[in-house]
This record gives sequence, C-alpha cells and structure tokens, in this order.
Amino acid sequence: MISAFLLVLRRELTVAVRRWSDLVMPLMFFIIVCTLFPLAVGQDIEMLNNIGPGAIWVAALLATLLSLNSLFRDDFEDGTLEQLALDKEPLSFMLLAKTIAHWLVTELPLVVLSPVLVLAFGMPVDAIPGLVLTLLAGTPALSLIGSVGAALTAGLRQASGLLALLLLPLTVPVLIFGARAADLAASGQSIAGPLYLLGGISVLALTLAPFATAAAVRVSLD
Amino acid sequence: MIPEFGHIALVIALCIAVLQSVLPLAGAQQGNVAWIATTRPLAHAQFFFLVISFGCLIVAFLQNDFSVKYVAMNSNTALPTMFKVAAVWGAHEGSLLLWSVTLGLWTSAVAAFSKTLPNAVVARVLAVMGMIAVGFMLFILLTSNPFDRLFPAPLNGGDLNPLLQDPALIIHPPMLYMGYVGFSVAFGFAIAAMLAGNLDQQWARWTRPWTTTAWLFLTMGIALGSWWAYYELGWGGWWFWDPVENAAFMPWLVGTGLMHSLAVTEKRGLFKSWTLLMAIAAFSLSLLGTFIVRSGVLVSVHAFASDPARGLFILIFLGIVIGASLTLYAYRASSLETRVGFAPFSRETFILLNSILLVIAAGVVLLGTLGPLVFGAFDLGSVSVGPQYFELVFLFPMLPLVLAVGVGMHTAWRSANPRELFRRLKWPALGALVAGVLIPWLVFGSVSLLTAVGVTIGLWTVIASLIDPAKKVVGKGPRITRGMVAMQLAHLGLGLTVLGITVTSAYTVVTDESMRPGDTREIGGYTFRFDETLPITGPNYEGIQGVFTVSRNDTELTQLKPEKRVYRVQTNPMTEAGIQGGLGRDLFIALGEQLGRGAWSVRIQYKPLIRFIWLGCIVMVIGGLVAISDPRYRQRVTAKAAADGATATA
Amino acid sequence: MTPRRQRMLAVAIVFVGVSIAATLVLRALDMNTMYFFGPEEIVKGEAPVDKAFRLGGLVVDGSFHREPGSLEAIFMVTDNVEIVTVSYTGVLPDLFTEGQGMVATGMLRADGVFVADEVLAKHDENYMSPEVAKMLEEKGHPANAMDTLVEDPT
Amino acid sequence: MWTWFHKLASPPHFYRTATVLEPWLFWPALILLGIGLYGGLIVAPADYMQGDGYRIIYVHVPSSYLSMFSYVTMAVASAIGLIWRMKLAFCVAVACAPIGAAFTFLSLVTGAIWGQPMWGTWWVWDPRLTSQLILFFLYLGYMFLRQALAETRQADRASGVLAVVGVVNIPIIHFSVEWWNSLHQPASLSKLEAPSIAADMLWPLLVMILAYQLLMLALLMTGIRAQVLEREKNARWVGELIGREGRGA
Amino acid sequence: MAGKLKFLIPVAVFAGMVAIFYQGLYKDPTLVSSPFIDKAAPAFDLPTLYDDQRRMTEREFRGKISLFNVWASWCPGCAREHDMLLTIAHTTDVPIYGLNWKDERQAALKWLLERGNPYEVNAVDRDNITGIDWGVYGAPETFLIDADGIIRYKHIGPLTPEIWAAEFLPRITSARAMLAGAGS
Amino acid sequence: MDTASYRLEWRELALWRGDRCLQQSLTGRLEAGQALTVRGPNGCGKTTLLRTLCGLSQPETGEILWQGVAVHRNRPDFYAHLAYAGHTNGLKGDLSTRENLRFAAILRGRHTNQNELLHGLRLTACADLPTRNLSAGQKRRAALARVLGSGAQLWVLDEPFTNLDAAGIEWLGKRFNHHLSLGGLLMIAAHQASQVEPDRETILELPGGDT
Repeated sequence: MISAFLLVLRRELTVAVRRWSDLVMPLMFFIIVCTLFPLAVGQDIEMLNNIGPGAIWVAALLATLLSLNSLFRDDFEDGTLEQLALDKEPLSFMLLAKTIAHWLVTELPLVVLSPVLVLAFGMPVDAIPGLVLTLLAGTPALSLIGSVGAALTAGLRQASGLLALLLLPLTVPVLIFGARAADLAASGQSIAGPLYLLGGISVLALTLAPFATAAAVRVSLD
Repeated sequence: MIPEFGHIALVIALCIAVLQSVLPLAGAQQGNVAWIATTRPLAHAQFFFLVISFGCLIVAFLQNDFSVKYVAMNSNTALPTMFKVAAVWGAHEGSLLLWSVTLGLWTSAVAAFSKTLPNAVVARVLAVMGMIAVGFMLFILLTSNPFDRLFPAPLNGGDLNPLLQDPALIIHPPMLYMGYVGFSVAFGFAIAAMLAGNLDQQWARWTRPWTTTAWLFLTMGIALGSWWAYYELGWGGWWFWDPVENAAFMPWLVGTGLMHSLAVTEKRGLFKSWTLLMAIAAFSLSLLGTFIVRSGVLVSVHAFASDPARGLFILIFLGIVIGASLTLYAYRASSLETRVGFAPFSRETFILLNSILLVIAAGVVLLGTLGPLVFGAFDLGSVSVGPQYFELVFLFPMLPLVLAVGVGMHTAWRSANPRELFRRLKWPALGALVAGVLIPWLVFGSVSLLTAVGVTIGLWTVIASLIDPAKKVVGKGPRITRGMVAMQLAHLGLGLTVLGITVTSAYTVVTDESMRPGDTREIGGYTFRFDETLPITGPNYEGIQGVFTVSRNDTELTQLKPEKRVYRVQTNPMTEAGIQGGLGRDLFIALGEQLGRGAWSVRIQYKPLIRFIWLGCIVMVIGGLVAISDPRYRQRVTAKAAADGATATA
Repeated sequence: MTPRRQRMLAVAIVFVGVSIAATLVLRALDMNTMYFFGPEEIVKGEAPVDKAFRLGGLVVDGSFHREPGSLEAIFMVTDNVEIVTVSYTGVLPDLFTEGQGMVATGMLRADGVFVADEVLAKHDENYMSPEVAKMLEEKGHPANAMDTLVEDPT
Repeated sequence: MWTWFHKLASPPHFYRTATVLEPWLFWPALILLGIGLYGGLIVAPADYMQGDGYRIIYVHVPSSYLSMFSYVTMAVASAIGLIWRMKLAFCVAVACAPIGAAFTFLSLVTGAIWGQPMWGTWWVWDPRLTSQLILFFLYLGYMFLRQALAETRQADRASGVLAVVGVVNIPIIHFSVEWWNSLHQPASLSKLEAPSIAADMLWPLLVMILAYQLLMLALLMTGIRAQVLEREKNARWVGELIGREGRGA
Repeated sequence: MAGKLKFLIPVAVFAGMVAIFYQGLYKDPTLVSSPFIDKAAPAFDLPTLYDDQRRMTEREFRGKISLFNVWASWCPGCAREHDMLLTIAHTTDVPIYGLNWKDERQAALKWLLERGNPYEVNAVDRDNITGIDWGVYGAPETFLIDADGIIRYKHIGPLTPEIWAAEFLPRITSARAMLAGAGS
Repeated sequence: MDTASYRLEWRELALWRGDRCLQQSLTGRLEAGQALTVRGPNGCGKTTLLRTLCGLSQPETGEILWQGVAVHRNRPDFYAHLAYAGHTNGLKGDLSTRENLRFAAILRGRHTNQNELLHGLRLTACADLPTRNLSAGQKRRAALARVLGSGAQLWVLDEPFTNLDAAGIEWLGKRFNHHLSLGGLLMIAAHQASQVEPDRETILELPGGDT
C-alpha cells in the first residue's frame, strides 16, 4: 500500500515536471494579484498591512481553484483514473498521493514565494515565518478539500463555475483563519491559536477527504 | 509621382517630429520661451504633412496604381471604391501609417485645445508625443514603407482579404486607433508631469477628458470589432479571445481603470503613483496591441523571425518607450504620494478596488495572450490556453468588479456610512437578486448558477444606475450633475452588456441541419423554411444565396438570405450570414457546404438578447460623450482652483 | 491485505486523524482566535495596541455620558473583574443600554481608552416580560446573565 | 420489521403512503401555525429589553432549526442511498434540498432583520452567521451540482457525496456560539435544564417549531412524490395512476 | 526601503518580457519544431479531400521518403509555393501528401482544379486537430518524412527552389542512402 | 498458476444508462479457460456490461460474484486478478510507453519482461517516446501490452481490435488462446471475430435498442 502510494506520487511528480508549463499559470495569477495591490495602494503602509494577509490568502485560494480544474480532468479523459479505480490497492490512498503531488507542485511554490510578497506589502520582516507557517498549515486543506470538488466535477465539461461554488463554502473557514493568522503574524502577535485551528482543519481534511474523493471519483467514473 | 510625393511628405513629417520632440522639451526644462513657442506650430505642421502622405496613399489606391507594391498586394480593380479606401489600412504598412496620422491628429488636437494650459506643460506633453511619432515614422520608413515600388507593375492586384470587405471594417481600425493612440495623450501628460516633478490635481483634471475621449473611441472600436465578427465570420460568435481582440481589450481594461483612478486623483489627490502607472500601462498595452494586430509580429513566431529587422526595431522601440517611462516612474513614484486619508468604506476604496480588479483582468488576459508565445519561443512545450482559460480566469476579477459597481456609485467620497447605504440599496439589491433568479427561470425555463449570477449582477448594475434618475423623476432625488449622468449612463451600459452576454451565452440555441429547399425546421419557437437557392453576382465575387422564410405561429415574419460567396481574385469562399435582429433576440442562418442532391448544411441559431451586448456599449459611449461635454473641462484654470490644487498637494 | 484488515486500517486512520484534529482544534479554542478581548485581558496588557480588535463586556451602570451637543459617547465596560473606558462617536443601536452586553470594534489608545469604530449591542438568550424582569430585579437577581458574555476566567 | 421497511422503500408503496400522509401533516401544520402566530404575536408579552422586536424569534428560531434539520435529513438520506443503494433515499435527499435552502434563506433574512435593531447591525462575520451562510451555499452547491449532471443516477450519488461531506458544517453551526465568544446569543432552548425564556413566551415558540416541522414534512412528502413520479415515469404503476386520475377527471 | 523597491516591479517585469522577446527574435524558426524532428510522425486518421469516405493515416508515409505539406486555399503563402510543389511533383519521385488545413472542402477542390494538383492524397483537417498534434504554426509548412515514418525536417513558410536545394535535397539523398544501405 | 477455481458469475443484472434501460436481466458465468465475446448493435450496453462487471459502473439491480463472493465485498481480491482496457487507453500522454507499462507493472507488484511484449506488439521503436506522440494504433497496442503483461487471470477488453492491422489482430488472437490455455478468463466486446478457438468461446448476443 505504501509502495503504491509512493509510486503514484512519483508518477504524478514526473508528469508535472514534464508539463511544468501548466503549473505556471496559477502561479503567475497569484503573483499578478499579489503585486498589484502594493502598487495600487502606494505608500499607505498601514492600509497595505491591513489588506495584505487577506489579499495573499484570497489570491492563493483563487490560484488553487484555477489549478484544481485539471486535477482529475486529464486522468479522467485518458483513462488512467479508471485504471487506478480498478487497482487492488485502496483508491483513496492513491488519490491522496495525487492530491499531495498537487500540493507539492502548486501550493508549495506559492508558499515559497510568499516571503517576497510580505515585503511587497510592507509587512515587517518578522512576519515572514508566521505567514509561511500559516500557509504551510492551511494550504493542504485547500488541496484536500479541493480534490473532493475536483473529483465530483471531473466528468463535466464546463465545471469551473460549479467547482468554485462547491468549494467556496468548504474553504471559507480556511480562508478566514488563514487570513486572521497572517494578520496576527503581521502585527507581531502569537499566531498559535489560528495555527492550531488551521492545522486541525488540515488534519481533519487529510483524514476524511481522501475517502470522499475516492467515493466521488467512483461516481464520476460511473 | 504621387507615391513619391507621399514618401517625401512622410520624411518631412519625420523631421518635424524630431524637432517637436527636442525643442519644446529643451525649452520647458531651461525656461526658453522662444523654444516653447515652437510647440504648437510644429505639432500642426507634422499633422499636415502626415495627412498629405496618407492622402497620397489613398490616391494611389483609388487610381489602381499597382506599381506600388502595397497597392498591388491589397487592392484590385474590381474592388468597390469604398473598400479601396478601407484597403489603405487593410494590411501592415498602411495601418502603421494610419497609426501615425492618428497620432498626428491627437497631437494637433492637444495643441489646438490646450489654450487653458500653461505653455510649458503643453510643450512637454507634445514633445513626448513627438518622440513616439518619431519612432513610428522611422519604423515605417526603415522597415515597412507603403510607398515602395514594384517592378514590373502587375496588371491587377491581389485584392483585399474578403473577411475585411465589410463596412464595419472601414470604420473599425480607425476607431480602434483613435482609442489606442488617444492613450498617448494621457501617457504624454504622465511623462511630462514626472519630468517636471510636479503632479497635482490639475494634472488629473487636464488628463481626464483626453483619456475619456480615447476610451470612448476604443469602446466603439471594440464593439464594432465584435459586431463585425458576429456578422462576418459567419458562425454567430462575437468574442473569441484571440490575440487580436485581446490586444484591443487589454488597453480598454486598463484605460477604464485609468479613467476611474483619474477621477480620484482629480477630486481627492489620491493614488497618484497608481494613476501614473496605469497611464503608462494603458499606452504600453496599446503599443503592444498595435504590433500584435497589424504586424503579426507577436501572433506567430515565424512571422517574428522571418523579418528580424522589423522585430528588432519594434523590440527596441518598445524597450525605449516603455522601459524609459517605467524607469522614470520607479524613480519618481515614491515621492508622489500624498497622505490624504480616506475611510475604508468610501468611494475612493471602491475605485481603487475597481482599478485593481481591472488591471488584474488585463494582467490575466496578457498572460493568456503572451503565455503561449513565450512558451513557444523558449521551446517549453505547449500551454493550453483556450477560451476556457480566459472565461474562468476572467471571471475571478470581473464578478466582484461588476458587483461592486452598483454599490460604489452610491458611496460617498471620503467616508460613507454603510448603514445608510444599506438602507438605500437593500430593496434594489433584493429585487435584482429575486429577478435574477426568477426571470431566467420564467422566461427560459431553466437557470444555471452562472446565469443566475450574471443576470443578477447585470440587473443590479442597471437598477443601481437608475436609482437616482428615477428618484429625480419622482421629484425627490438629489441634484444630478452632468458628471453623474455620465457615470450612470456608462454603468447602465455595462449592466446591459453583462445581461446580454449572460443570456446569450446561456440560452443560445444552435443547430446544424441538413436541409433541402422546401424543408422546415423549428428552433426556439420559430419555423424556418428553406425556400430556394439563387445565384448571385457581386462586384468582385460570385456566390449562392439561400432564401429562408421565418414564421412564428403561422405568421410570416421575415425572409433571411444567407450567402456563400467566392471572391474572384483570392478565391476564398466566404459565408455571409442571414441575420434578423431584434432587441429581444436574433435569428441567424449561415449556409454551410453543399451536401449533394440539393441539400445544404445549414446552421440556424436563436440568440436571445445578443443585441444588448452592443446596445450596452453604445450606452457606455454615450456616457463617455456626456462626460467629455462637461463644460468644467473647458474653463480656464482660475486662480482659486490653482490655489486649491496647491493646498491639496501641500 | 484482506478487505477486513483494510477496513480496520481505515477506521484506525480515521480515528487517529479525527483525534489529532480534535486535539488541535480544542487547543485552538483554548486560545483567543477571534480577536475578542475582555476588559480583564486589556488591563493585563494582553490585547494589542494599534491594532483593531473587538471588546466585549457589560456596560457599567451609570457610566454612560455624552457631551452635550457632541456625538461622542463615553462609557465603561466591565467583565466584573476590570473596567475599561470606551469612547465612541456615532449613533448607538437601539438596544444599547447600561447594564446590557455590548461588543465594540476599535483600537486601544495608549492611555488605555478604547476608541470604538462600531458598537453593537449584544443580547443574552433570556426573554421575559417587563413585569417579570422587574420582579426579578426586586428580588435581587440581575435580569441579565453574566456568563454569556464574559469568558470563563479559568 | 424488515419486510415493512422494504415495503416502504418500494416507490409505489411509498408514493401511496406519502399521498395519505400529506394532508395529515399539512393541515395540522397550518392550524398550529395559526395558533403559534396568535400566541407569539398577540398573547405573548413584550420582552423587557427588546420590546416587540423579539417576536421575530417565532420565525427565526424554527427556520434556523429546520435549516439544520433538513440538512441532516438530506445527508443521512444521501448516506443511506450511497451505502444501501436505495433509490427512495435519494428521492428524500433531493426533496430536502430546496426546502432546506428556503428555510436557511428565511433564517438568514429574519436574522438580519432582527440583528438590525438588536445588535445595531444587520450582518457581522461571526462564526454562527458565517456558518449559516455556508450552509446556504452548500444547499445551492448541492442543487447546482445535480443540475449540472445529466444522469439521474450519477447526480444522485455525486450530490450525495457532497451532502455527506458538507455535514461537517452542522456541528460547527450548532456549537459555534459556545466555542467562540461572538455576537450571537446562545440558544435559548438547547439547554436541558430550564429554558431561559419565560413560559408565556415559550409555548408559542414550541408550537411554532412543531408547526414548521410538520410543514417541512408535508413539503417533503410533496417533494418526494414529485421525485418518485419523475423517476418512475415509465413504470407501469405510474401509468395506471395517471390513467386512473385521467379517467377520474 | 521595500516600499520604494516595489515601484521597480513594473520595470523588472517589462525587462523580463523584453528579454523573452529578444530570445524569440533570433530563434531559427526551424528550431521551434524541434520537438518533432527525428520523432515518429504523430498519428492521425482523417478523411481525404476527394473522397471523405476514404481515410488517410500516418501509415501512408511508410516505405518511402515523402513530403507532407500543410496548406489551405485561404493562404497566400500556399499560392506562392504552389508552382514549386508542382515542379517537385513533376520532376522528382518524392510523393507529396497534403494536409488541407482549416479549410473549406469546396474551396480546396476549386483551388486544385484551377492550379493543378501536386498531391498524392490530401487529408482534410478542418478543425485543426491533426494540425495541433503536428505542431503546425501556420500554413504553409512542409515536413520531410523518411521511410520509417520519422520526421526528418520541417520547413515553415513557402517552399522555394533555394530552400529545396539547400535543405531538402541533401536530406533526401542521405535518407535514400541509408534506406539503400539497410536494404542491402 | 492455480487456475482451476476461477470463475466470474453475474445474476439478474439490469443495466441503465441515464433514464434508459439497456438490458433487463442478464445472467451468466465465465469459467477458467473460457472466453466470452459480447456482441450487439451500438448502444445496446456492451461497454456498460463490461464496465459493470469490472465494478466501474453500478448495476441497477443484480449481483456479480468472483469465485462465489460478491465483488463489492472483496474488491482487492477481485481487482488483483483483473486487467481491463476500455475505450480510453489508460496511458499518461507525457510518459513513454515503457514508463507507463512499468508503472502499471509495479502497481500490480510484477516485474515482467517488457521487451518481449513490446517486441511482439511492434512497439520497441517508439517505446521511449511520450505516448502522446504515438499513433492511435500504437496507443491501443500499448494499452493492450498493459493487460497482456499484467499477469491477471481475468482480462476484460473493450473493442481490443480497433486500430490494429491484420497482423496485429492475428498476434493478439494467439495471445488470447495462450492465455485461455493457461486457464485464464477472457471477456471482450467486439465487432470483429474474436480470433479465439471456437470451443473455448461463448458468444453473448445482446439485444439492441429499447427493451
């Protein structure tokens, strides 16, 4: 089971590396959204500080939505998804591997990029570790919850609006706590509270989402 | 002889432009009044010679002078006169000349209508525009001269691309160029202000009407382009997200943001650096757009590489203009901000949000347009950027944007009271929501998520634009200034366009049918009867016309006559759709190919509310017209206003 | 692996995962995740300065006063441990009265006065007729229940 | 016991049962609604603090409760449908969605109307209100997902998965007031000990809750019947049913 | 400090764009097609121009050295190279296969009728499906395919006698030599 | 391998697609060493039947048993013995044929000799190309290679002969017979003749259209 998990993970990463150009779009979107705010607001550091955490998190969520659209679509169309569903290893585990790969190739770059944005938003340098931590704790939940929605809409042609509607209610708590934690980090306060909460949501999603995703994939394949 | 004449006129115009870009600027920097005084005459002279040059090219076309290579490639004796004129800007060289002429026109207009401005300011602005003119004319003369001769001269020419043989296209590029080039005025003002190191509210006041004028030309140009695509491309689409359309759309988005941001800078002295950046960006995107559209340089990689001289020139030109202005911006921007506070809930915030969202939208469109090119150039494999990408990514900024428009226009400057706002807007908002769900459902029988959202925000914008006028009619509304009317009209237009787009995308009925004369089909409640086919002969084409009778409830409504044309010289088959338009819906028939035994493949479409898309644009343009007709902008700067400006910046 | 063992494993994973998640969430709930502070925390210096947060508590009886002709209202808020002075300029909600709960959003000034941008009345879950309330009050029971507003000090 | 269960789960049988039940739910609901409204608006005294404004609880509380009740019903029915592949369970779930969405909407709107005089704002982003809004979007998502999927069977299962996933929101809504110190007051009725509401105000509330519950069940029956007919439209018993009614008319 | 640096972002972004364009400027257009050179011809299965019941696939290319020319009746470049194609068809034994790309059938037939037909068979790719697989940027493009169905060269733009002599002939000769060598 | 006991049974299957009933009640069984060829007009539910038997689609009613145990009660065991190739090829376009096959093999816990298979299917030349660039026939053969190399007892193949040339069809037929002779089970949906020795083959002719 573990080896199947690692195998799927490796294959996903290989494919992602070979199609890395597809990964650029969400990342660029994230960068565009995040750099325009500081440019527009100008010198009003206080205002920038206030909107910074929220803007970064909303941008991260939207970038995730952009990339989620194709999480299962390609596999659905080329039939590899149905091969996974016919394997003796549990489907949920292998889909979890896919989701983790998604996190590694789309969310992790956002996290890595975020320190630069902290500076662009004029937040203090001390806020960097805090922001990175909240993103690290919260983005897995985005990927995992997103995988459920992506699996439900894998077989649909024009699903992007629907996907957004399905995912927004489920991801809003992550967004709220994430932005709040980032905000706390920016003002130099303890972020432990929201961080625990984000971690809790992520762990819960890690535990339950793969099963839901597997069920949704089986439905989509039917 | 005439072409040579035009060539020489162009060279003279170039020389004048060089003078225009040097003398006034030097004069303004050093305070030399005599040099400054040359500004206006030089501007008019440059325009004059450009007009002569352009006129010569038109004459060459009208006289069928096929010894001119450009004429030979793009015209034909059989071409109707109207299209001969249009053919002047139908391809790369001529369109660049048109661009220069348009720039000359704007330059001349600034010179003529800037009597109220300080001379030094005008000198700087026109010098900057002169520099751009120098670049363009050099480009034309060095790499794409439309007056080049061809030897031996062919007896007949190549013909204008039949896709371009449409009345809409005669007017479309000039409109678009008026818009593109018009942003050069805002750009000129921005650079001039940064050079002078003085950017006050007066600056925004001077720039605003020019920007609005450019914007409304661009709006018309885009609307016409989309209209043309709908009529001429033959399959009823009206927006394709192709690079050419995006090229016009990106400056429009940023220009719209610029208009709004300028309003804040004028009224409140805020967002100066952001406004500057948008002024630079709007014009930069216009430049980029010009090259994408006409030269084909950025569309496909091999056009770029097939003539590296052209490509290199463009690149250097773009590099100098945009690079220098952005560097200047980076150097100056940080010193421009004023610390005037505004509340988080105020019109300033909404406009800031609006311009950010518009620039984000332009950014993602730019990404989608250039992305494939970049990946192609670096050999990185393919990126899948299709309409799907644009539709999804474009929605992210646009949904909140349109939603915020209705609220924003009722929000007060400086600080608004949300409670008061809620009291005023709750019923309109609720009404829009209920209607947005119910109307599609009742009228069309089904409603999907995006339709409900789209109709709701469309209606919401329409209603929000009409609240104040409606109250005024009842007799208890606030005083409505001309500026407010302009704003309400423009936003009303936006709402109508959103409505049109949503309903058309959701409820269009399209069927491809195989029909023989005598067959009938029922689509969208209308009965289409295929009566007969007739041969037709046009001035430079031949073809077949299908005759369809449309009836509803056994009442004959109209006859539609779609055509299939073959143009004699270029031998392209062209589809001319038969369209019966109405405010509520369009009926659209296009003839496909012959299937044998008298049968034709026929595409029949029922497109509800499609006219709203362009109706909305027209209303927006009217709004723009009202805005620039505001007499405020033509008043001499009074001592008091100047003093106000000074205190606001202090 | 047999399906039975697989199911057992799944159950075990879910159990462990949910437990960890629950632990984390419970720890989070122990902390202040809502930007909501009571007077005691403010006095102790736990609340941030120059940062908007929310203050909750009961309006101290008799503390409310408004300068004549001015919109600025000054009142005190307590959690029965400490007292904080609040200043607010604007219209107060209908149900804002002394002795009742309220939630204010604003910033703490250096001098310890909380400057509110927004004041909301917070109602408790008790409903009774005026007569009953009066009767209760006469008997010495305060009509409003403190515990709903004030965080448990433990 | 099981035979009874299986019999009930057969569409025609359930259809008949629902047809019989419906008036028995609907009319009592209306009567109770009348009594409750009379009790709440006329008999009950004004609140010592809020005056007459508090009376909106007679709409707000029952609809909030039913918004959650409908969701749980929907999720449980979906789970049953997914696990035991019971078509009827999906009918129940599908019928729940619009009812629940309507109650959620009502709860949000009445909450806003109430919040305005009571707190001084119509909306705050506090956990209770936010999670209620999320619940509304979950209902919408459920319905739009169904609409997007053309095949009924697939739509059943896919939307079922979504309903089950979304059920995590329910405890959050319920406990949010106790977990986070927020603006929303705790429930007046949830405590097992004495309710913190005066008796003469309480009884109309209880009557209203019962009335809403019955109304919801009546609407549910109608919804299920429509679903059953829609799905079994080609079945013989439906044909007979329609034929009979057609002759009757 | 960071506050001022951020105004450099636009310049930096623009500088990046210029660098990319500059890269593209001096790129040999044939290099663009490098992913396909020396690879098996991408598969396709398309109806033919004269008979849409008949299908043409990439297997046609097997066993001989052939040209695969992407053209359309709306494309001026194709008109320019048409005579060259006819010359190749008449004077050499290299078969030319056509891909009628994003074109109308009637127009294409008319074109061949009027100008002569240099093609063995034409596959009709009206919707640019095969065109995408083959990495077609625009018409005309010409692929040189060897006997094993491997793409050996790709020329973008109209064929001219110079290009034919400089790029195609040497490759054809060497491919023939290899084929002969393998055969013996 | 221990082959004697393998068998697949299905009872009273009702197949639906959307609101349309494709087949009312199908009952049948497939024993070790036997092949079942499903035929029928378009839209009669051949693919649905295959997908249902694999557990990809759920039957409206009825049950499927592998070795006498209901399939959904013992998915891992059933899937350990099953190899399926449907309309889609199940290949990642960005990976080469070799990589795709290696992935499938390791996932099944096998290390078969790929080269022999690739050679037999004439895929050696393009084995290292991304499958995206392969022809439809080559892709099809690569998908078949996955099944043939899987070591599974039950092969379920939907239209295995499409996009194959005559030689390929014949070669595949040989592999089928070899598989059956080792006691394997084979189920295909096909328009063509199945190339299987007649005494091993059962043909299931599905009635078409509206039932």
